[in-house]
Amino acid sequence: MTGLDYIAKRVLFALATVFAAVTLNFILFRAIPGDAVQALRCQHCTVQFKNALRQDLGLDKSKWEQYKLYLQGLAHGDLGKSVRSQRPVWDELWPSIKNTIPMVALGYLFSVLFGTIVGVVSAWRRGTIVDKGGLWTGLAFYSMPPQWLGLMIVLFVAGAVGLPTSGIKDPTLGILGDASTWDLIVDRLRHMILPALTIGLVLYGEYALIVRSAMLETLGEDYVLTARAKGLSSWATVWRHGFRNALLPVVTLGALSLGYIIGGFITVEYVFSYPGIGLAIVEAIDQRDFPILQGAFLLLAISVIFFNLIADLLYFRLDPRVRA
Amino acid sequence: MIEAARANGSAILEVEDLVVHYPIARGIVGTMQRRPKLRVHAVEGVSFALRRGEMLALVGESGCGKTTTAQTVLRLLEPDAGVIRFDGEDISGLPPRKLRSLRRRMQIIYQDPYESLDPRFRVRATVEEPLVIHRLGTKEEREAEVHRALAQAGLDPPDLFLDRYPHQLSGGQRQRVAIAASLVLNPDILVADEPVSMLDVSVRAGVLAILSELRGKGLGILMITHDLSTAARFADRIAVMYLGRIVEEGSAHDVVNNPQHPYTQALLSVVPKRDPRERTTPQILRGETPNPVHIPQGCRFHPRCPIAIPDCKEIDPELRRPSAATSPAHRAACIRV
Amino acid sequence: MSLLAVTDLHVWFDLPNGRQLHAVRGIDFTVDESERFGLVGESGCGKTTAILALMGLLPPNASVAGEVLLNGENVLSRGEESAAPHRWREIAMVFQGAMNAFNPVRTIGNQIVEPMELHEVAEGKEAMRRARELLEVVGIPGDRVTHYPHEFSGGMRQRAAIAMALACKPDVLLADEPTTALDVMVQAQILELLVSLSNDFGLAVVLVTHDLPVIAQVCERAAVMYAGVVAELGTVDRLFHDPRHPYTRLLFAATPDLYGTDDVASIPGAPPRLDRELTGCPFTPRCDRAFSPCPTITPRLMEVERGHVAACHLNDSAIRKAS
Amino acid sequence: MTTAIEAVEAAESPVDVRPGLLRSKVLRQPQTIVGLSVIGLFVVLALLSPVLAPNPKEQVGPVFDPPSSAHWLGTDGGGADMVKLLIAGARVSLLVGFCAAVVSAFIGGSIGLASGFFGGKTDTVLMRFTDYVIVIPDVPLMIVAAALFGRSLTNIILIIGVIYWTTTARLIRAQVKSVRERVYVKRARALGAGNSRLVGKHILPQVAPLLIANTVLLVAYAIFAETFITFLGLGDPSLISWGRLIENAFIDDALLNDAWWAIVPPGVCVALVVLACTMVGQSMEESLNPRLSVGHLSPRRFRVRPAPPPREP
Repeated sequence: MTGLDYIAKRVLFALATVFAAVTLNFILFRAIPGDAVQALRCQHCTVQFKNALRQDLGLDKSKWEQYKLYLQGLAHGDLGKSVRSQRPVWDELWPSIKNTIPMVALGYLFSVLFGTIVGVVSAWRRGTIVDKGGLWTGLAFYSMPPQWLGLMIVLFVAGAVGLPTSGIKDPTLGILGDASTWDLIVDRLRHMILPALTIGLVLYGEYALIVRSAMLETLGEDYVLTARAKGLSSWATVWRHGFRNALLPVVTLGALSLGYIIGGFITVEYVFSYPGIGLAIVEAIDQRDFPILQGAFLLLAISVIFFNLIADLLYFRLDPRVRA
Repeated sequence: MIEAARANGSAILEVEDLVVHYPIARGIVGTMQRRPKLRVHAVEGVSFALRRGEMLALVGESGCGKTTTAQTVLRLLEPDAGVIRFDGEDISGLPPRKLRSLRRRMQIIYQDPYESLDPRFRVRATVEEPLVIHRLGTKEEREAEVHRALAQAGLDPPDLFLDRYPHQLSGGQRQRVAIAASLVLNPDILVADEPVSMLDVSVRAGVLAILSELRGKGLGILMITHDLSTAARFADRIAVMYLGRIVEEGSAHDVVNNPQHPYTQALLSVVPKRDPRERTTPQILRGETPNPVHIPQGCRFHPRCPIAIPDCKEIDPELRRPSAATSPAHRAACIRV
Repeated sequence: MSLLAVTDLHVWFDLPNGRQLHAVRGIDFTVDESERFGLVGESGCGKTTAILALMGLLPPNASVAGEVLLNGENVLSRGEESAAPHRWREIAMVFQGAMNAFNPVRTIGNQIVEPMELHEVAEGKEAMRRARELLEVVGIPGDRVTHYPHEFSGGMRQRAAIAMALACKPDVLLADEPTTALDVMVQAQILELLVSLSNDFGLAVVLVTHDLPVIAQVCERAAVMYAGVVAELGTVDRLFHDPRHPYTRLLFAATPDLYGTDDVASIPGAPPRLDRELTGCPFTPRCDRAFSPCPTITPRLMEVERGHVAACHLNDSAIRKAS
Repeated sequence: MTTAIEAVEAAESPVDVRPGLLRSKVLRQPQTIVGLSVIGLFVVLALLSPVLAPNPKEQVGPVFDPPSSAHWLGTDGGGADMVKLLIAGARVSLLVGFCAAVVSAFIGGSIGLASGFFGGKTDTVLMRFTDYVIVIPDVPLMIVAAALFGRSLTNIILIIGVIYWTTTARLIRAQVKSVRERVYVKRARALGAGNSRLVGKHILPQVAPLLIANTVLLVAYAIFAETFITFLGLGDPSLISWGRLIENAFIDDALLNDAWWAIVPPGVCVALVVLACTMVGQSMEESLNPRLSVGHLSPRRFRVRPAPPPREP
């Protein structure tokens, strides 16, 4: 087998998984008692309206027909229509996605940076105070429910640092006079920091633990002894022979934990009323707007599959053994 | 050879033209490009016979197919072609259900004494297990059999060992327990796959002596080993394998003292001697054994052979009696001898 | 003065249960320039621990005592601090199981160059050129510096490990079971290489193995270790033809020889546990010639002839007479 | 060819489980003992909750009353005693945690065992399936499933249990595969031992400790997942769990009332139990899989000591 095989196999696998996610999505939403329309909660939802909606959504057709329609729609990028607002799901979700991406990216960056540093140093100084500190803070943040950590930050941190705890934009901004672009950016950032910090801290715990244990495992390998025998200082050994090898499991496990991360940001966005995709999911649950929920879940699933594919390809870059 | 063995009626195991291949996965890209299917030619036409009360050593370097041969003979791997005759009956196509009763009579001990015993089983349970699986004897009878087998394997007195766990035993003792567990069913043949290579030098001889003693009692032993000194010292006959074929076979004395095939000669020359005064110049073959996927045309040894002639690239030699052999049972697969 | 002189070397390990394992219990030997010295014994006799101690490559639960003089300097005087500067420049090592001696994600060349740059022997292109040369010296085409370890066979990896050990032109090469996992033909190639290195470059080689015939064929002198001490030390010729410790004699007798006709017999019993103090000669329970002083009096290494020492009461006429 | 996931697993080199291993290695570690005590304490509280907190939702004082001698942790947004609520919450949270973990361990264990033991096509199919499920984000799937299938305790347990089995399946498969290749299993197979004997006598006993360790870790995940689901208003409305207490505090605007006592304790309880389970599970896994125990690099160094005096005969 060649390296090309590896790539081909991973891409095929990703495509197959997308298909599996799509199908699962369809089955889940058709398996509920009643149908998507019945559970709808809104003021103008009369029986006539609901029946019209059923016809409109194709719910009166057979399941198989519906599946084909669903696949056809998806193939054209059509995620369906929100039953509440009657707007396409994609149009409903796109603004939320735009809000979520920078916030999660900020939190992710924070966690990867600090998690890696703490994990590496912790493993290097194994058994010392530094290690114990890293290990226990990691474990502590890892053990806290993200929504609760968010509440703790609102309760104890937000006031002290004077950052907003809700929404994405200061409602007073622009009322007293035109806000400059700079003001808008700063305001956006200020709203982003606390939710990003919450996500960052939860993930920090997870990454610090993963990196530490991957590093420890690597430092037990024979080539580390060889490196020491060659006269490398202990830091040089860690850097040149520990770090890159330890990255291999970190990349994989990091991608696999994405499902959990997403669960985290749904609740965190809810706590901070941050209008991202998580909040959209919460609102869709509340209003029983299943097409939105379905669309959001599919988008999340595809993004996780995508990042797993990225991790696999990164692995290919990092480990010459799969390139053989 | 096989005819001779059958004539005196004592061959317990006969193997004829055994072939075992493993397929290699081509991968997605390879399949799409319609690359040829590749196979590992692990065993390519091996024939030998093992008599009762005889120890035959299959000798060769790693990858030569000796372990595959042994496992296939016991039907732990499926042969692609060839005949395996056990006590006169062809077992190469026997369905698994019918094999079960035969398995009692063919036992195997493995190389690694640290992996060969269930760490949660006491010695008694390990040795008794074959009897339990085959539902033989009452509890008392089984206990007596366990005692007998342990004593036979040199764990004397057995009572000292019965209740121990493997981690309370030394490597040599573990290997003896493994031998006892295979003796308890009174097998006709025993395959010993590198039985001492993981043991300390000082205890190896003891384990080999046990095998030697068992052979004296009529057991046929097929020993797989890479160690020619051990084979020379303990086996009755030696068969040397190279890339899935037997290239030379004969009595241990003939093969060691009058080697005919150039591969055997090279192999013998690189075995370090115990006596520092016997410093011979080893005849070192360059390179490593080619991988068994692409086997050279003609004689499979010719690319590394010091005496190869152009004909060697064409002719795939058969095992036959070399002109310099002193015994009719000594055969080598080389057109130059 | 010898190139490498080991005097009264001890190594202990603290065990989790609070006990101490006295793995190396006072050994002495010297190695000269371009000499091939063997350290032979069964598993657990302390031979690997002893040579790791020569480089100061011991785990944190270890403690050492004694003197290791390398070119006249005591390597162990201040632990890691005094040991580290000597590593690879003066004393390099080939590890058991070359499979794992290389980092799988770096090229072979990169790993050979690494110590050169570290010890400022060579740098950049010059270092890579030297790496190619070294590979050629051990019989690997130089252009394979860009390959990764998994692209090498077991034998080639062991050769590459030797090339890596030669990177900084060391005086002493320690080889710990360098051929154990290899086939006889490849073993012969590696041993031939070690011999030619010591002959051609004046390299001193310390070969650690459990395989007596290998020592007999490759080394000039050897020490037979048992239970953390040297039982006998001398030229391999004397060790084989005139062993003065029963263990040496029995160990040779337990090793089958291709053309030997004598009985091959195992040594009954097992080596003692080293996590408790030993009294008397540690080999007593397995010895076929033990007599009254053996269980109580620890034998010291005595010179039985020039350059040949053994730790056995049989050689001590005073003790033999007394009992 | 290895995929990234398999390469991570390949690092596992399982150790032989021999008699007394758990007792001698696992139970000696202080972190296991602390973790087990914490879990034990909460289990006892949960079991005694009908006695200690028979009617937890009963209003006993003003809304968001701060801690006092009568109510150690004050009252919540409904004026109920926080201590009683926490004790009652322990019951549901632990129930969900343990039951869902058992469901997961059972599914994952069975799939892993079948996959590892039979190998071949069975293995390929089961692992392909597992890989699909691994990559689909688990928490959102649970949320969606909970939103669709309703809010009973059983449903939540099943949803968590049915989704969280994948890592267990992979772990158990790897272990079973390696045990299956052990010589003693091969020999028993060569002797003609049936599958039930091979699994029951040789393989399961080797795999069971790892499965138990993994189940303990799963308890932590499941308790966590319950708080997510409940926080989004998808829990059983009639039951009190720690996740629900966090939700209630949030909905009832404990933040605006500065009622930290209504928010902090349930999260601390969750964190404590999750931490305890993680500690116990990890220390068990580590002693069964001691690849972290040898380090060639340590901030501590070997020591040099004076030579012992030569012992004169």
